[in-house]
Amino acid sequence: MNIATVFEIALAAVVLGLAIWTIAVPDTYSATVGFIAYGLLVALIWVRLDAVDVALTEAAIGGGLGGVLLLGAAARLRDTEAMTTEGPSLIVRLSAAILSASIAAALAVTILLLPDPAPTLAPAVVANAGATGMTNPVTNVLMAFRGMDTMLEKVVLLLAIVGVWSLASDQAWGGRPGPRHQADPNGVLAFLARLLPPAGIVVGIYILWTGADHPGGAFQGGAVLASMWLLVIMAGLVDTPPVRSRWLRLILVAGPGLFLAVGLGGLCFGSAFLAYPVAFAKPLILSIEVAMLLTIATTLGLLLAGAPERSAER
Amino acid sequence: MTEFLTAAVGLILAMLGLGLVSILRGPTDADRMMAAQLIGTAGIAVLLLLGTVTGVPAAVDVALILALLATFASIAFVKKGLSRLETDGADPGEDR
Amino acid sequence: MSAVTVFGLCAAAAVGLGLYGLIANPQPLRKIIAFNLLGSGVFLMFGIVGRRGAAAGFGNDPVPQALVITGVVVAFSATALAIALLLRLFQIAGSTTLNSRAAASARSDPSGH
Amino acid sequence: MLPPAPALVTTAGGFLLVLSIVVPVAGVLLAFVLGERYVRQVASTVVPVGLAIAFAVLVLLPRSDGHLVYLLGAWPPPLGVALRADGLSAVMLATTAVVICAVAIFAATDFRPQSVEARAPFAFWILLLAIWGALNTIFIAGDLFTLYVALELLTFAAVPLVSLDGRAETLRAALRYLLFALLGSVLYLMGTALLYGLYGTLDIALLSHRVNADSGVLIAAALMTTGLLAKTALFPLHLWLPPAHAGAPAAASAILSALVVKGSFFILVRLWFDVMPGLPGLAAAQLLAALGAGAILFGSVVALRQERLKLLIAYSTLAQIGYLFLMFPLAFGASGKLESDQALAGGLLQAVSHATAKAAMFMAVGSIYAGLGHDRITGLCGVARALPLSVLAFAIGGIALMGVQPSGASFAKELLLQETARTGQWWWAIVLQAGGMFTTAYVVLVLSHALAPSDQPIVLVGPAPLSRDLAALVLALCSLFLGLLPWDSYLPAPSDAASKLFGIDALSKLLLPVLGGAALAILLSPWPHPLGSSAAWKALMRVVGPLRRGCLRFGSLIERGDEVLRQWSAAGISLLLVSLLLAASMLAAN
Repeated sequence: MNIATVFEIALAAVVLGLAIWTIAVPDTYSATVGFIAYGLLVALIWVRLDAVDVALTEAAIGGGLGGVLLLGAAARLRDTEAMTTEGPSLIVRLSAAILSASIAAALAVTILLLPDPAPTLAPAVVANAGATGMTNPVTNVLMAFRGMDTMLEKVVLLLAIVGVWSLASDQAWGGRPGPRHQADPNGVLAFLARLLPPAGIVVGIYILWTGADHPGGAFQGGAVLASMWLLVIMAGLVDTPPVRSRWLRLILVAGPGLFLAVGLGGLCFGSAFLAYPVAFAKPLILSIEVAMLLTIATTLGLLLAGAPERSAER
Repeated sequence: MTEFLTAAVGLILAMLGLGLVSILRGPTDADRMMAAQLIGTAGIAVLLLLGTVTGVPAAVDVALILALLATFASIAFVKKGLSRLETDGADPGEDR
Repeated sequence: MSAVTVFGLCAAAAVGLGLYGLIANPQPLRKIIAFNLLGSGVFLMFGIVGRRGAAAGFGNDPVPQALVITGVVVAFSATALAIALLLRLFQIAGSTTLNSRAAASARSDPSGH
Repeated sequence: MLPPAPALVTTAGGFLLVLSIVVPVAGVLLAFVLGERYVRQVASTVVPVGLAIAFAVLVLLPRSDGHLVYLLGAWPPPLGVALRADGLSAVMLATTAVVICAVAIFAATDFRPQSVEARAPFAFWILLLAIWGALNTIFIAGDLFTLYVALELLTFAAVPLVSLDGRAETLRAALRYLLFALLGSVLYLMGTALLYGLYGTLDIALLSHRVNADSGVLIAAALMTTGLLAKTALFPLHLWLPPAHAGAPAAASAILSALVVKGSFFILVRLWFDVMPGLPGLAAAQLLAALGAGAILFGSVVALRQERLKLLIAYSTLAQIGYLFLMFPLAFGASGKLESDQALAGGLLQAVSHATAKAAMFMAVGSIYAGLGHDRITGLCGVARALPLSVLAFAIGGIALMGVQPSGASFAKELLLQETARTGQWWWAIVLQAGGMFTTAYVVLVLSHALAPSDQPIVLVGPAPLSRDLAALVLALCSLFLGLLPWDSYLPAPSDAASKLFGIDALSKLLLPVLGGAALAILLSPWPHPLGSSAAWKALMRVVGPLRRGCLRFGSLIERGDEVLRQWSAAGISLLLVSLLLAASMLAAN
């Protein structure tokens, strides 16, 4: 057993310990904190698996923004814990545990018995990389080879926004999402909200830009930008925009809209829907990614902010 | 050199695990939230070492994101905690 | 024991824990957290599959990586929608139980028709 | 219906497949930007275009050898994603387009954009278009992961529809639906990961040529099947369906019940018949059909005990979903190999007729609810005089569903019965007949209340626009005449089967379910009948009284069982049990 394996076992043990803590601890708030820690550490596993693109996504969206979302809900729902009814009976819990364990065991066996040599599409990705002018294979898969999935997934994000907004009361429709945050304008929070975002914005754009050739991309950059935006909102320096705003809606559909338009351009003038002409592939993909960065950052921020609660006038 | 660095990573992880045990048990929420900070700093250290050991320079980018997002999570926690104090006290309208 | 074995077992265990938490925990928020755990276990399975398919100079097959990135974003949107529903339910009904009968008995008037 | 070889080139007319996805999606984006005031105009532009595309596919398909293929971005699988349409896809595309069109007409008055309260129409029209885009993607996507994204798209569009009116009850229903559907899609995704690990592709046509009876494949198949069952709400995984479908606004219920559950069902059909034809084996298929039989029993009996019409229809959807799963064992021969496509044709036809009939029934009930201000079944007396068209649409939809010639349901039942005779699985013939009787029972029950005379004239509380009733009526008539359409160019159904739909023979086949259904309605419904005071009724009761009491006790037992199964933890445990049982039976068969 070499030292790398020891490290891997230690990492897996810490991660699993956190997972067990997250499921088993009685207090919901503690479970949320446990999940944030879990999500951030899973990013290390992804680095270890040599999937840095995913590590960036997992750290930014899985642990970071997702964790903050859960944390906010846990803080709001804290008072309900006392009045919740008692959990399911011991028999139910025991049978659930046994059945879940058998599914996990079946999965473990299947994963360990996967064929060797493993089938892979990596050579095919390399062979076709020239068509887009980008060298980050994951970006190529996301934007070119499986562009349809990426576009539909942007529509999923938009539908999540529609779904969250549709929960507003009729009076608050069109208004600003989430509560109005107030903070001491000279306090430490406002100070941090002025200090951190410039750096964060640079990082976000850097992550997008480097995504053409190295790990990174619109999702990860968008998540960083979203967190900076939310930081400024939480410090009370700016307010969430009213959902009625036409500009806001334009930004929210910019990513999928441009994607769709470029795709249709390929259908009308090029070889196929979502096919990029080789000469313009890189600039086209980059411009779609820039639009997606804006869309993703805004969408993620608004998903965290929640349903419209206050009319826009106030 | 590689072995040494990997051992250092293992040591940090072990310390992290121990730290998590004591922090997550901690009596108040503030203790628990220190976990995110701990993961932030320890995770960055691990990532930087790991990037060197395995020759994955992009691990530095992950460390960068981890730094930003762990800070953000802590701020979100402080904000929620503060607002809870306020709602318990005088101003129930804010940050419900 | 290679990285694939260690993390493969870790992924399977996360799936098992997530399934258990989703079924056995009565609170909706805990179910949502468990769903995220479950999802991360499944994504790790993709990571294992990709790691095994390392070839052509990549340490991980890029196709599963792209699938995971798409999946993470979908899972995040699902979490956001579920939490928005949960918070709205709490705002209106004052409780978050998913059990409609318990909710009906908790309040004196059964709403609706 | 395995294609002879993986077709890896775009066929002429393949661009129609792209358009069938892009047009609704573009509608969603446009409606979102243009906002509350124009959302209905966008929808009313997109709906006819989409309808035209669906019918163009229908026309073009037989001319291009029964297969349309489009390679997205001109990248061939396994690296790229292909869109493929066969006869099944074309039929489902057309059905979806017709139902969406009818629902759009129905909803045009309900969700009219107004200046003050613009939230509901905004969400409704966008979600309607999104459901359409998601379903079209499901019907033509040739890649298992694209199917996953489409499945999630469908869920994300369906869940907010449930809670559109914002009451606590419907929010709770929506949350249950979302969480259970997410559990289902994670299971599906697990199977996808395993399949990629085994074969390095997720393309359906390529997979169908690569799969072999590996234990990993079977575990993946079991997980994916279970996940899809959870999303289809097959008994005992139905906890979310009744409250969600009964709580949504009428137009939304029509879509959810008619179309949304068919999406995951369709993927299941693809998985069993195209990705791994015959691999899951006869034992697993029998298990699916057994769950289907359970759904018919529980759904029908609980439906007959409902007080509210919308809940009755929701439970009837549960029973009809069970009916769809009877085709699985019938498609397998004794050797455990896939032998017949006729059962598949029967099952698909049943799905189509249920889609049209159930949408019509939900819309009719929506009109009745809007007119009366309630939907209590015992308070329906005299409604046939007050809202004749709504009741007529409900009646025709019900008649089509119970399998009266020449409806699609009767044709489907005929096909499936032939298969039971061919494969010697007589027990499923009994279930098929019983299913028809149960369907008749709840239709008869509702109609007997609605047609009964009322002492005092009914006061309508809401407007009853003609367009709403007409939309429901047209859809119901569609379902009634489905059996006359030339199915053989799309589905592997014998073209002469339709001619057997008339004649003395057919009449006798009709009488059995009607009489049986009426008897079941009398025996199992606990509600006092409007004619309960008449002398004939009392005489009848004297004869069947003890039997009826026994049946009612049985009914209440089933209802209590249903309540237990609809507990979250019970449903979750059933989910895991079903997946393990499926895996075990598949492993045993291979």
